[in-house]
Amino acid sequence: MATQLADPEAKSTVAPEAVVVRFAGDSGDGMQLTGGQFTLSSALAGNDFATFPDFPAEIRAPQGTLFGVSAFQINFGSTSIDTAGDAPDVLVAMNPAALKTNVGALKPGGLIIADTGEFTKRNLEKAKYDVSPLEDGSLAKWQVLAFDISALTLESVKPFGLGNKEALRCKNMWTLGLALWMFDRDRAPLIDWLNAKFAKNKVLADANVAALNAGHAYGETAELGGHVKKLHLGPVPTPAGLYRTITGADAVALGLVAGAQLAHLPMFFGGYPITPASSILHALVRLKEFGVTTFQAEDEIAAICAAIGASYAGQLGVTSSSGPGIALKGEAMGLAVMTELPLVIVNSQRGGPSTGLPTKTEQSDLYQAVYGRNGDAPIPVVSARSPSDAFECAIEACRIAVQYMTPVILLTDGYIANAAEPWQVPDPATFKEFPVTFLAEKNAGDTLLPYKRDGKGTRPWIKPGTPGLMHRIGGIEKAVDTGHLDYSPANHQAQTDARKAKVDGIAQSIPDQDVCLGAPGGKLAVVGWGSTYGPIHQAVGRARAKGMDVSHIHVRHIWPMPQNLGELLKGYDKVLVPEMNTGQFKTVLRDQFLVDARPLTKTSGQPFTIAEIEAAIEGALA
Amino acid sequence: MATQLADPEAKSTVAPEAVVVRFAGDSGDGMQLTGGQFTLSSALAGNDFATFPDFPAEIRAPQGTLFGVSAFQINFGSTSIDTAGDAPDVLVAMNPAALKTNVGALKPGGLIIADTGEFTKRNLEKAKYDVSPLEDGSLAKWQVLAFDISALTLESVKPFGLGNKEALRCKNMWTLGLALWMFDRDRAPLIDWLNAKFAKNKVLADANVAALNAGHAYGETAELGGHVKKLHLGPVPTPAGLYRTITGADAVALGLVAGAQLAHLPMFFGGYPITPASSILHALVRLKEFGVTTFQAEDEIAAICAAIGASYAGQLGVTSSSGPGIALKGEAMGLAVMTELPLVIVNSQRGGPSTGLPTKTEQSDLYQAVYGRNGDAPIPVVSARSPSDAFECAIEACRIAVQYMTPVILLTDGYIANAAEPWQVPDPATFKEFPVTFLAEKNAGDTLLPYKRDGKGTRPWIKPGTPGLMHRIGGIEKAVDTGHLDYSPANHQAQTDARKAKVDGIAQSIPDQDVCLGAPGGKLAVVGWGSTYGPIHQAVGRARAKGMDVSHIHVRHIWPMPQNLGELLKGYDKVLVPEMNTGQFKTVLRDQFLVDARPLTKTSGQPFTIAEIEAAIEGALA
Amino acid sequence: MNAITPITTTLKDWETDQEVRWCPGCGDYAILKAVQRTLPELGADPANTVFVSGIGCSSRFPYYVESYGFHTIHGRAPAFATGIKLANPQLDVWLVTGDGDGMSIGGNHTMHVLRRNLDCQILLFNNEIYGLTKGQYSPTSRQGTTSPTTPLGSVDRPASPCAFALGAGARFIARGFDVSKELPNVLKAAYHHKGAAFVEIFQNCIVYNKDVFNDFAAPKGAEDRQLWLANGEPMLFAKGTQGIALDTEKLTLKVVDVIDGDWQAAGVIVHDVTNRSIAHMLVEMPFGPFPMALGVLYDDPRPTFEAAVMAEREKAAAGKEPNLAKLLAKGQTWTVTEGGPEL
Amino acid sequence: MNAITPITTTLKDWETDQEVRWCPGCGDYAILKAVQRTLPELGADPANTVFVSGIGCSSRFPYYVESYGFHTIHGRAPAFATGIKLANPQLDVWLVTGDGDGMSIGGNHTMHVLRRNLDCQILLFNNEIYGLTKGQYSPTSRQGTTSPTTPLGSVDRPASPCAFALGAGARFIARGFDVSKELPNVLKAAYHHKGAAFVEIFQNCIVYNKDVFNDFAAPKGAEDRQLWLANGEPMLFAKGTQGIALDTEKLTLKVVDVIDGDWQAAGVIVHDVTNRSIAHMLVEMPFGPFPMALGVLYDDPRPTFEAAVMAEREKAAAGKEPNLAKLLAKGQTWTVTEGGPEL
Ligand SMILES: Cc1ncc(C[n+]2csc(CCOP(=O)(O)OP(=O)(O)O)c2C)c(N)n1
Ligand SMILES: Cc1ncc(C[n+]2csc(CCOP(=O)(O)OP(=O)(O)O)c2C)c(N)n1
Ligand code: SF4
Ligand code: SF4
Ligand SMILES: [Mg+2]
Ligand SMILES: [Mg+2]
Repeated sequence: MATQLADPEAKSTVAPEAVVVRFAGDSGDGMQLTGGQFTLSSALAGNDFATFPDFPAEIRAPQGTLFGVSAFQINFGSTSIDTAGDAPDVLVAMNPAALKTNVGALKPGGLIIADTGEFTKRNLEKAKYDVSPLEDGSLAKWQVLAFDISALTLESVKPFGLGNKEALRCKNMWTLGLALWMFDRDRAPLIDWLNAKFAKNKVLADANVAALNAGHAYGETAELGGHVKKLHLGPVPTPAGLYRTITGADAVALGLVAGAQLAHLPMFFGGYPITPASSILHALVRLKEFGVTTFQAEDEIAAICAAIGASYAGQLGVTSSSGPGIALKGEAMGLAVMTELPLVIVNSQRGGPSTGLPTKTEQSDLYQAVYGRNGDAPIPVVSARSPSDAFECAIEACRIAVQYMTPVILLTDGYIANAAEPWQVPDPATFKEFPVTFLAEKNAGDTLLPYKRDGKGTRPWIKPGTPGLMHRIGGIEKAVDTGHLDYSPANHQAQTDARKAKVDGIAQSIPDQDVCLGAPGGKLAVVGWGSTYGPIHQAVGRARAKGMDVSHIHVRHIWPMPQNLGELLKGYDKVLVPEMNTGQFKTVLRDQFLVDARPLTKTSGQPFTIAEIEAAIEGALA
Repeated sequence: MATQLADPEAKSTVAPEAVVVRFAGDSGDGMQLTGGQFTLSSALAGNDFATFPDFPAEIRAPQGTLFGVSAFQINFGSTSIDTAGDAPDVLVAMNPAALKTNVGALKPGGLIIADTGEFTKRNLEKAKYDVSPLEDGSLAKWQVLAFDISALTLESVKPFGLGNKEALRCKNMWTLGLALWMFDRDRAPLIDWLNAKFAKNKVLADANVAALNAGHAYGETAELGGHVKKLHLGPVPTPAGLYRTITGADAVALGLVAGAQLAHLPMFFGGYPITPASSILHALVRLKEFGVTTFQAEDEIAAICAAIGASYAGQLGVTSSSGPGIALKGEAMGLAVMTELPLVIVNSQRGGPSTGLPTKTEQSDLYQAVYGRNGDAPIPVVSARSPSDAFECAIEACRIAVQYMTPVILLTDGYIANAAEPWQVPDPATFKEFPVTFLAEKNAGDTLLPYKRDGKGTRPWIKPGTPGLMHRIGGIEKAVDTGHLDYSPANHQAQTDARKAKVDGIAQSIPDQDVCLGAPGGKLAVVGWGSTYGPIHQAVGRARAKGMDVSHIHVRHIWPMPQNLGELLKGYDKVLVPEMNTGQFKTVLRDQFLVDARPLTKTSGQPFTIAEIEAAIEGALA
Repeated sequence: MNAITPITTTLKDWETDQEVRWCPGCGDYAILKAVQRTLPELGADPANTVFVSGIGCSSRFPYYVESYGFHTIHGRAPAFATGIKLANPQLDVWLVTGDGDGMSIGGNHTMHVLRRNLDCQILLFNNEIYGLTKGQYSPTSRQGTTSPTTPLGSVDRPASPCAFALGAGARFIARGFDVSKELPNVLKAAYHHKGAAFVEIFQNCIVYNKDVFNDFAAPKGAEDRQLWLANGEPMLFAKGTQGIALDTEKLTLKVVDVIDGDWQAAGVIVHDVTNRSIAHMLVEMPFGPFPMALGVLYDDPRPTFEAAVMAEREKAAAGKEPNLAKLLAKGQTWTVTEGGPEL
Repeated sequence: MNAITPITTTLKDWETDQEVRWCPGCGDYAILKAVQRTLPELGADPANTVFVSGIGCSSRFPYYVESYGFHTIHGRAPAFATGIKLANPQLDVWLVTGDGDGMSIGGNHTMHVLRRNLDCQILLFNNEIYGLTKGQYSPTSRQGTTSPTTPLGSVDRPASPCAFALGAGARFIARGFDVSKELPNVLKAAYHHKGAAFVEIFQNCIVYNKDVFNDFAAPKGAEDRQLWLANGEPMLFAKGTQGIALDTEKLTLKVVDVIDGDWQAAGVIVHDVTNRSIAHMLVEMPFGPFPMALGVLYDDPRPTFEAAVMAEREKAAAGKEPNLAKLLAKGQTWTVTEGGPEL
């Protein structure tokens, strides 16, 4: 739970268990790096945390402009953290544009730290300020700590003889130093990191370390407006073990690698760059030693087709994209359905429709995932709730794909892809293997039946190159057992039924739906999927703390759904489904279970805040 | 209502109000032509009718093979006809393969007319018969009229000195002659037609006429097994007026032309060949004088993009395809949603998934139409129930597209595209115009606001070439009013809401849902959409005749749905939704109205029979 | 709709009120300025001009030109342009695309718009990289290009946009680069070519592929590394001291020294923009051993697609009256009267 | 997996039990037979051979060859082939496509598989029509082709598959036709070329585009209208009485008479399959004034894509141990113990 920091008027009686800090500056100011290092420092302090980087859409927007602002928010604390926090307690604004675009989100009474050195006439103009907000009283409802960080940084790195531009680049380390002081953090790991990072340029290393120390010292010695004080957030009780930070994109990449290994298969990854899906490809190109072949195709269609080709040839085919690219893959997904080949399709959802908002997050591709193909073409859909959960979901997608010879869609989103959270590094020895067996000889006496189904309705996987098992497959309806072309009515009926039964049957291999907070029945269930996990969980927690009868159910398996889900939902008077779309998952729930699932929608390209969901819970129970 | 013909054991006491005849032969035997002319003759006899052509998937399959059989079924009668009939009363089998593939559908006691001249050893082998079925008693439950049509034809055309091959080509006319005799039809119009068709080749004309006459004479004079008798089905009471036969493909083409004219717009049609959608393109290329530009693009993506380009430039953009091709258009549809340009997308559905069954019919692209895009991208969906209804639906799609500046999907299917039915030619003077106005000057004083919405939520249509209205649009989220790029949260929320509200609001411009048979409330509603109209209507009619409390509701507007539909459905105890898919429309109904709509599914690539639906009705009411 | 008298505009008239959002120093700025400078000289009418683009940094172009603009989807700009031009052939259509947009996902549409010969100008900004998606290698990236998707260097053989365009049947091929003073002239030639005019513009992505074209584009020594082609002029460079001649044995081009300006003696080829064989050699002429061929490499017009479509539409419509009532009543009709149906 | 000793098979071994479903008289039958006859001669192994196709009459091909076969979706066969070959470079991959499949919807993938130079044989059956969808004109249909979508004749300028392939960077270009006796030799050359081998096979669609190739393919007078190219041999035809020479002025090819067999005197070119300039001229050599260029037009191998990808994968993996536990624990880690977290 995030609470207010250093607000003399704060009415909260709770001790600050968590704090939300947002670093905002020009794209060139290194805010993502600052945030990343502050995150590591939080991890080392034993805090739990969640982060939310918010990039500009432009590659490198002109300096000082409003659309060129890059921000990084972290919520950290001595309690369990599920979201990047609703409203920041502290805003670090490196220039007027950063202040303008971010101050609105700051809590009343929150703290603004601003670099006056950047509040020049020209920068104010670029940020469309007539007068400096630091001077016109417009920031009255917040505390303002404005001082010339630029000058202080220049001063601190003077001994190293850097050029003005280079010297100013150390501003972010100065600021980080100050932040470390504020939250009583150890500088040593950061200094080590800087020395490693600039190992080839001692001067730069020293300068950055000097800036860091200077920022820290400034906090230590300066009179920071009187009421800002050093704050120590203790460690959150955490199981012992090895931890790391992980982003959703990395988690998907690692999960896919693990999944392929558990299946005893090499992996083929066909991709085409698109924000925010590219980072999965970027991660996988560096993992070739794990039997990963990556292929940057000419487009999304070629990417999925090559992946299907690789699956046909006996590897685990994977493809990944975001909404518009996934749209292009629809036809080929149908072929994978018809040929019953394993395939994992990852969709890192972004704001839509069309090109939409490439750098913003949304959950609006669920319809596309569940329903978006021609013909009756059922495809299982798995969704990740958080960066670390994405690792498990990727493995699960691989498992379903190879055990059921089917394409599987894995849904993540822009928020999960970029956000980082602490992750207890799992021990692969604890993973359950699902090794694949290829057909080695004819499976019906003298005859090969490529479409003979096993108890689960799955056909055999037959690898070209295997002597004696030559056969032909394709996208035209296949005859039962033989897989020959067959247009006959009875056969099409039988195969349509068989494909549906196979996918429906996957439900038997997935765990029953649990209630992650609350009771299996009651007045209200808040049912979520994907990255809304954090805000829903917090909101339900708060509501329950206030005594409300509300539970949180978070669905990983969007299609097919857990077998008990229908019954479970019928145990509640009301069902509320918060989604970052106009109400897509609620369609699936209403269709499948005929429960009156009510949507709570948000399509602003921003994650839900806890408060928004809390309000909806209160509304539903009012 | 189809009933049994000439069955001595027939228990039916009803007079034969309708008869179902199926002509089946080799692809080269001219069965579609025979069927078409028999259809015309039925029309002239004043019968109502419905037809169902069933082609082989191959272009020109080897002669005599099972997969090379081409069939044409017609249901005609002195009562209202809605389907091509469940089971034929008469099967004309021009060779063993035709017999084999079609006899299963024949009613018990039905009549088989077979050409013994084609029951050669070689042809029997090709049809996988060990012994001739005409001789082994395997056809015992039917009446068989087997005689050497080939020889009789050769004999009849002898005077004209044709080669053997050419002479045998007249077999279909001989057979048609016999059929005309059986149903007491006038030969004159057919003779006129033959003379016109072969105007350039008098000998062929004479030969065909001679064959026709010979077939007729054969019926008149021969002892046809004793119990086959001439049968006269009187005219169905029909409003006076001009009539023609129309297929669904032609109806769509004509409806689009009419729609463009009613909008006062030239039409641009971008297409790429695909079965069964191509025929719409084929029809439109011949209508250039109606201001139609057709463009055969390099693929479906280019086809829709060119159509959007044309809409942008001020024409009515239309594109058409079938499932796999529609899948490829998904990304571009999103752009049309975002840029809010009018566009009509016609999907002639075929059997899926993937390449599936290109020549068979199915309704399995409803999910794709309603939900199949990335992002929240609502698109109105209109569906045609029959060939003649397709005309009106095409006009309706055009109306919605231009009045709401939105892409619209029109769903037809392979059955509607190919089937023919009588159509009373409408008088264009009775059509309601919906002329388009392009923006001529700035719409906000000195400012142009390309995304300023009117009362319906529609933005103005601005044609490039208009002085002073230069502006830029694209697929990135557009700012309210100005249409500039805008990634801000509030704006995305506002525009997502506005797009949704606009499409939802279309419901205000569509008629309330009617009950096409039965009462607005009761025990059971059978709710259909698209080409299931015929069998549902007949089945509900029969069930009601038996005293059951069941009504038929047929929905044209799949999205948004008529405003009263939810209430209407709630007036029934049960809702049954027959669909040629695994239950797609029922998802929409359950989601939107939370009614327990139960699916009756069929995915064999064949239309429902009346009996199947009747059985389901009985089951539901049992 | 087309202005009869040429329109008088200035550079300012072609600037929009939108903030230009490329990286500072990006080559796109220079191309934008070149276009905005050239349009007035062409007498172009903003109201009659449409800029169509796909997706990429380059494809943001339309937002900055005060004309009609359509920023479409990735790779499909040629198809949109085709619809626009067929709907209104009076419009001046400019198509802006990138090496990713036009050669990767959109290669097929690029091919077909060239084959059909739609009258438009196709500006392909080739920075040999995917800029907008943060620097992955593209189909025109040189072998060994390191990028987020090719940390060890790319292995694919790069495509040559001009060779591809020629193979696709293009009738106008030209090359320029972002900061070149000659770019406006190249644009003018493209504009004056009736039909699809394909222009490859090398463009410096300073963030992800900085200065890859410096070899020939850097001002210093440019003379020696740029071969500016002009119809009817000898293929000379290095201040006239070197030229391009034909090795008639190997049937390839070769660089020859020109002594005392006597290029005839050295066998230097006189550029004929209508010679397709020369065009093939020029588009494939490898930079390094040879200078970079720039300017108009090939220009041999053929009838345009939209003209043929219009002509056919007119022919088809000739003498036919668009009477809807008659159309609906076509085919096999019969009349139902009180007495029953008749033909 | 690859057989070390060549496999002995007969034509019969390459026939499947599926009924062949092309129209009687379709040129596809002859091509099928030619392939089935050639495979045994190549020592190919059915178990190690994959036929991949798109959609079209031609793309039904895999069903009739007793090997592994994948009948995919329209236009995308090159992408599937790429995945298959990268997953298992040991496989012999044959790609069968049509003029619609490979040049219309699939043009971009055709381009990229050629550019990347994937080791496979690409057989493009060019019947200048869409057969399967009942006869619409295709991108290779000649101007004026009447079809259901062009009742007054097509207006688009046709694409030339070989010119397109060369522009896309192909390193092997050959031509043949369905009933030609030489077709097996062309197929063999394609098979032996390491890399993407592009073979255009003219194919008679007797239903929708009957005999369009008769001009040169009809047996009568074939000698005069077919130029069969052979590396190192002079470009002679018409029983050696005519040949192809270079017009050095216009830089184009010309037909010359050969007197008494003295082709040198007539300036007839000796075919060099590695000469790209000649290849450009041959692929664009217009039939009519010239004979139809057949056989291997161009053959100049370069390293293959899959080899480069494999090599890079090995380089990247070299010395690295694929330890999943270590991989998961990479990056910025810390340990939480009883005493709290530490680096
Ligand atoms: C369907 C689709 N796929 C992928 C993307 C992501 N994408 C946007 S631009 C681009 C490449 C741009 O490269 P290029 O055309 O060279 O333009 P540049 O940015 O280099 O100017 C890609 C892959 C997209 N927007 N849409
Ligand atoms: C996505 C998609 N679009 C269109 C079609 C319909 N279609 C099937 S084959 C074909 C063209 C075939 O032409 P070609 O490749 O020349 O093959 P041919 O039949 O002439 O051998 C088309 C348009 C399809 N199956 N899938
Ligand atoms: S990324 Fe490259 S191409 Fe894109 S704007 Fe920046 S410099 Fe220009
Ligand atoms: S339609 Fe043409 S290409 Fe297709 S099978 Fe028949 S003859 Fe061959
Ligand atoms: Mg680029
Ligand atoms: Mg073809």
